[in-house]
Amino acid sequence: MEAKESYPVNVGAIRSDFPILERNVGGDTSTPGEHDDDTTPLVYLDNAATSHTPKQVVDSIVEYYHGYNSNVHRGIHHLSQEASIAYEDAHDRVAEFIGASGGREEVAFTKNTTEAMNTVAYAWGLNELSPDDSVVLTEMEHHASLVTWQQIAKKVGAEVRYIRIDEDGRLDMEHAKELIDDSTKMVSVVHISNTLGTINPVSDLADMAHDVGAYIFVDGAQSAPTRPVDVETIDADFFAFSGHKMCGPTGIGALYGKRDILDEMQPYHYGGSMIRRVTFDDATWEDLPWKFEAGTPPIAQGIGFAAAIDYLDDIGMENVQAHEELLAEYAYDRLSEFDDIEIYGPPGDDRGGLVSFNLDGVHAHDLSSILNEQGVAIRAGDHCTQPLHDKLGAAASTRASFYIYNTKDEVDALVEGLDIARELFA
Amino acid sequence: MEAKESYPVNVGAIRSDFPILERNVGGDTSTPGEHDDDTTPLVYLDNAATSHTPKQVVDSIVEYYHGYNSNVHRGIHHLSQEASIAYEDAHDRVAEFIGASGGREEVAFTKNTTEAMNTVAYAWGLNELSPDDSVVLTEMEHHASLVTWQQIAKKVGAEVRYIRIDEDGRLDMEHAKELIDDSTKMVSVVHISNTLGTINPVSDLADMAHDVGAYIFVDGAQSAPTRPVDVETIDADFFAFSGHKMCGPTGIGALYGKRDILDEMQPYHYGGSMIRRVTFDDATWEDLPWKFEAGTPPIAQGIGFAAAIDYLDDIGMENVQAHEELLAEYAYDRLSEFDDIEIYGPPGDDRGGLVSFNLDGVHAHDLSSILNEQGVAIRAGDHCTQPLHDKLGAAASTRASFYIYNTKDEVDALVEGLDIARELFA
Amino acid sequence: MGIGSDMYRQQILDHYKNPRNHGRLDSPTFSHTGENPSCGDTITMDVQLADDGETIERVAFSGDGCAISQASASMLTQRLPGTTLSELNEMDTDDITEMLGVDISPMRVKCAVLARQVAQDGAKIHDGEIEIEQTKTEDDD
Amino acid sequence: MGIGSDMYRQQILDHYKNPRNHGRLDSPTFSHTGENPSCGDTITMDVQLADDGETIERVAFSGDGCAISQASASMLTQRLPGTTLSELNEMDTDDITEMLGVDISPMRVKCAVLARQVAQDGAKIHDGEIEIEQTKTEDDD
Ligand SMILES: Cc1ncc(COP(=O)(O)O)c(C=O)c1O
Ligand SMILES: Cc1ncc(COP(=O)(O)O)c(C=O)c1O
Repeated sequence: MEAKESYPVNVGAIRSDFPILERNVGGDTSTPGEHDDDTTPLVYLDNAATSHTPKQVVDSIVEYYHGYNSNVHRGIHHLSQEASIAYEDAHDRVAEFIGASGGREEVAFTKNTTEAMNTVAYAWGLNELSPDDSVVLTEMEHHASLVTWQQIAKKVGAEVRYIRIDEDGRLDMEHAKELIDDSTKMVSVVHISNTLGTINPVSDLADMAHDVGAYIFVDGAQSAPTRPVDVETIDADFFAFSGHKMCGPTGIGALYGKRDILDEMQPYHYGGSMIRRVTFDDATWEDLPWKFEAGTPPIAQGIGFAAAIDYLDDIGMENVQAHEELLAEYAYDRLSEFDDIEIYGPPGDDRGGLVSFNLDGVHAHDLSSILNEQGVAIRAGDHCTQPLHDKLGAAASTRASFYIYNTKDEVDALVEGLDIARELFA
Repeated sequence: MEAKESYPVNVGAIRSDFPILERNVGGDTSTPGEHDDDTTPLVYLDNAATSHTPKQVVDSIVEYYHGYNSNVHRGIHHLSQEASIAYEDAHDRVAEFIGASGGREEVAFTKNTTEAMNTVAYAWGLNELSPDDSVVLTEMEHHASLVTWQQIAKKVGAEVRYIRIDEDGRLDMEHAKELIDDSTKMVSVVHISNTLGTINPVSDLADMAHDVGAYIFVDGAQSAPTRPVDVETIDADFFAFSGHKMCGPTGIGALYGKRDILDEMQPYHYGGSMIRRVTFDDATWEDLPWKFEAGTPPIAQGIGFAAAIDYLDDIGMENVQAHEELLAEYAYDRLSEFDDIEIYGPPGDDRGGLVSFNLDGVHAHDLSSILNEQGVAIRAGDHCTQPLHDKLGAAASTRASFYIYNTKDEVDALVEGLDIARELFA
Repeated sequence: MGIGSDMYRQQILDHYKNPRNHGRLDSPTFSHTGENPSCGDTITMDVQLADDGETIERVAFSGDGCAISQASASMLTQRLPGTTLSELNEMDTDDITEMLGVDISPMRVKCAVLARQVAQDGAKIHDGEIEIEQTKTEDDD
Repeated sequence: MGIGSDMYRQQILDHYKNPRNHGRLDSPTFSHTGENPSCGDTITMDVQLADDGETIERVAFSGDGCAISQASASMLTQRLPGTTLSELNEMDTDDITEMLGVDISPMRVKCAVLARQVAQDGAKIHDGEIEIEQTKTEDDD
């Protein structure tokens, strides 16, 4: 699919960096990697679940394994020096990307956003929360945040409160003001909802949290990949995101924390690399961020993560954002043409690059299957926001989500696919 | 380096699968991946820290990213089907490799061995251990096990006991009998010591643990890569190992647990993929093993892990073991020729494929630097067994560790490098 | 590929739009409910046995969910009468695929087999073989 | 490459084998100890100031560890006398590399700078600028 129009990013050039976009789908799926019987061109609109990985990033991983693979930290030999430098520098690169002036000391690598959330919930929450405390979430939290704080709160007997959403899927900020009070020790909010596309006023929420002496954890899984983020402008105490949603490898994510907070926080996972001195009786901990990275870390993945950030920064995060906004608005407008479609979340000109909806009379899973048969890859389900779906009165929804390589033509392919579903289910 | 002799494995053919073994070292290390100024052939003897990664495994990762990259579970579209099948099948492949007849339900993927250990320590230990209980470790535990159980025991007030080692670095099994008693709820032992090379009688220890109703966790980080392992023959309740030490990618490891035990165990990390139903008030959990894999898992790494196991099984784990034993014995014998070398651990004909030692009058870090200048990559330090080193009376030691691509010539290169250190420090 | 769908052939859509034996039986020998958590599909199967206590006489279903799960339940209510409980228990995924007459993509197999699983579990509970409250479809069915 | 070592030149080995000013001072103006946990190197620096309270008069060191850390400490005890505390505080890693006269590989820089860091921290504690018990070398020194 060639980009015939002009976009904020050079879609044609970008697409040529992603070999997977050239493939066809539709054949037998039981032999991954064998595509001979696939004949339908792929239209990939499942980027909020995971983005694809450009050659540049894959090459950086190959270069690592075939060029300087080694365990890191403390190794004196040549390969270990090269791997250590690359892996440690990757932390600085990630810190720079989100505006963390403390550099690597403020960025611990995790497996994904979910692990970052659990790290803070266990290392801070389990130790610091008590029965009189409250944790404030939103009704649109991803399970990574919702279930984690819910369960940790259960363990310590703390209360969980949910900031309501209004009809447009925006946070009710009056309700937020009511909920965030002196009992509140943590406010954990999603920056951009992966279901509604809502962009939350995290900076205002940070002020509200700080006014009562609480921390704010901003779930950046959908924001860091899609727009410029500055954690210090937000004044986030914690911020987390995943490599695989932003051109990076699977198996890597980042936990940002303000240095003073991370410094005081207990470590979480125990093992090699995170200790300073160990005796049979006790142990002391390494400096930041290594205190939070026990065992052999995801070295190749950390290096690939930095390569992904280089790739995105070359395009420019402002341009990525503009492209996301353009496609979100276009998709929103096209889907709004039909009376039999219910779209969730705010209007097209004020949302992240995704649109969740339902087509009357067609279950989301059926719709996804039918679209799949047209080559259109979208997600159907609860998108890890079951309580939100309960509230929306939908067991599931269909979500199209966009990234730098998507085009309006692909949105059109989605809209045309809906017609086929309508005909079948008429 | 050509293999001139005959070995239990085809070293020449194997080496050609590992492009990194062709590289030189010795130049500036600050630009990883640029090797123009490197002129000294690499002799890589740091395999206990991490092994190298053959083309076949790297190719499987490239094939994933460029061919069928997608988020897994629940995705209905074609790419997600392919990725899900490959990722889930990888669990079965790992289960088969260690003789887990329960298949994927008994194998959860983790980031590494350390995370596997922490998962059990938090999910089981924190919930089940109480002040009257004891956890029995050995003096040769890796920090992954030693620090983890030590700190979890501190949190719950349980006692930690260490099985003594004898002069040869073997476990004192009489002492084990004394320590493992009715208070014991967990016995966590390293299968093969990464410092001493000792191969522990884990099956006997499993019997002792089971006799008092305790579980046994076998740390297989050094055994699974180097010999056939059957968790059911051992009768291990838990078993853990890392992909990166056995031709696999970084960022992936496996936690094996008997199905009944995993079934009863509480989940650990909360988030997507591990839940069944979530409301604002509570949540229920997915089936095994997904209950223990929260968030987007290390998909490419899991697939690469299975490819690494295919690679090793093609060679044959009996042959891998024979090769390890041959090189360990050869290295032990060669190093024993010198009076100024102290070797730690059991004799050469009864150990895993590694030898730790110290050269009189030369600090391990200096020795490692000097060997590095000859291209010989060995590890110097405490190898994540500080308390053991304290007991050995050595702040650090030098460790040479072997894998399928190593040769006797490379052991000779190490021994010759020692002469240079002797001359310098004479 | 007709109107663009392999999986949604006329027969499936017909059963989805006009489900057979939909509702509840007045006096079923046993009933059982199950869900497919990942899709949100739910199915309740009511089964009435003949006097021999072994031959299935009538089946009805109720529930909610995607076309595959509901059509599969509808077809099953037509297919089961006349068979015995032990024949029901022997039905596997292939039998369901055959009944549906289409290839079910791997991620939708759970939907397709839910009704069968519910019927089988209901029969096993009836026979006292297992004790569960609800059925859910498993991955490796 | 001489006898095969870039880093272990004669001067370094000489200082390691025959450390200068090794031991303790009788009445140091201040003493401080530090370690490099990853190597197990430890260094104690004793510093005696002139009457101006600013100029370093004598320095001695004791400790244990690798050749790089011990040689660096030995050289520093010769280098510091005559300089002022503020000059000491301005010394950076390049000054140490220059003093050692060899390129220090990245993973060994911690060893090389330990003695300087101990002396600097000792001076800062003496001046009441910081309060720490022990120095440890940091990665990003
Ligand atoms: C015996 C042993 N246990 C545990 C580990 C930890 O493995 P990882 O760093 O992959 O978590 C290692 C490797 O360093 C090891 O050798
Ligand atoms: C808003 C949000 N938070 C958290 C996550 C969890 O990310 P991961 O699965 O990479 O841990 C996701 C992605 O699924 C998300 O969209």
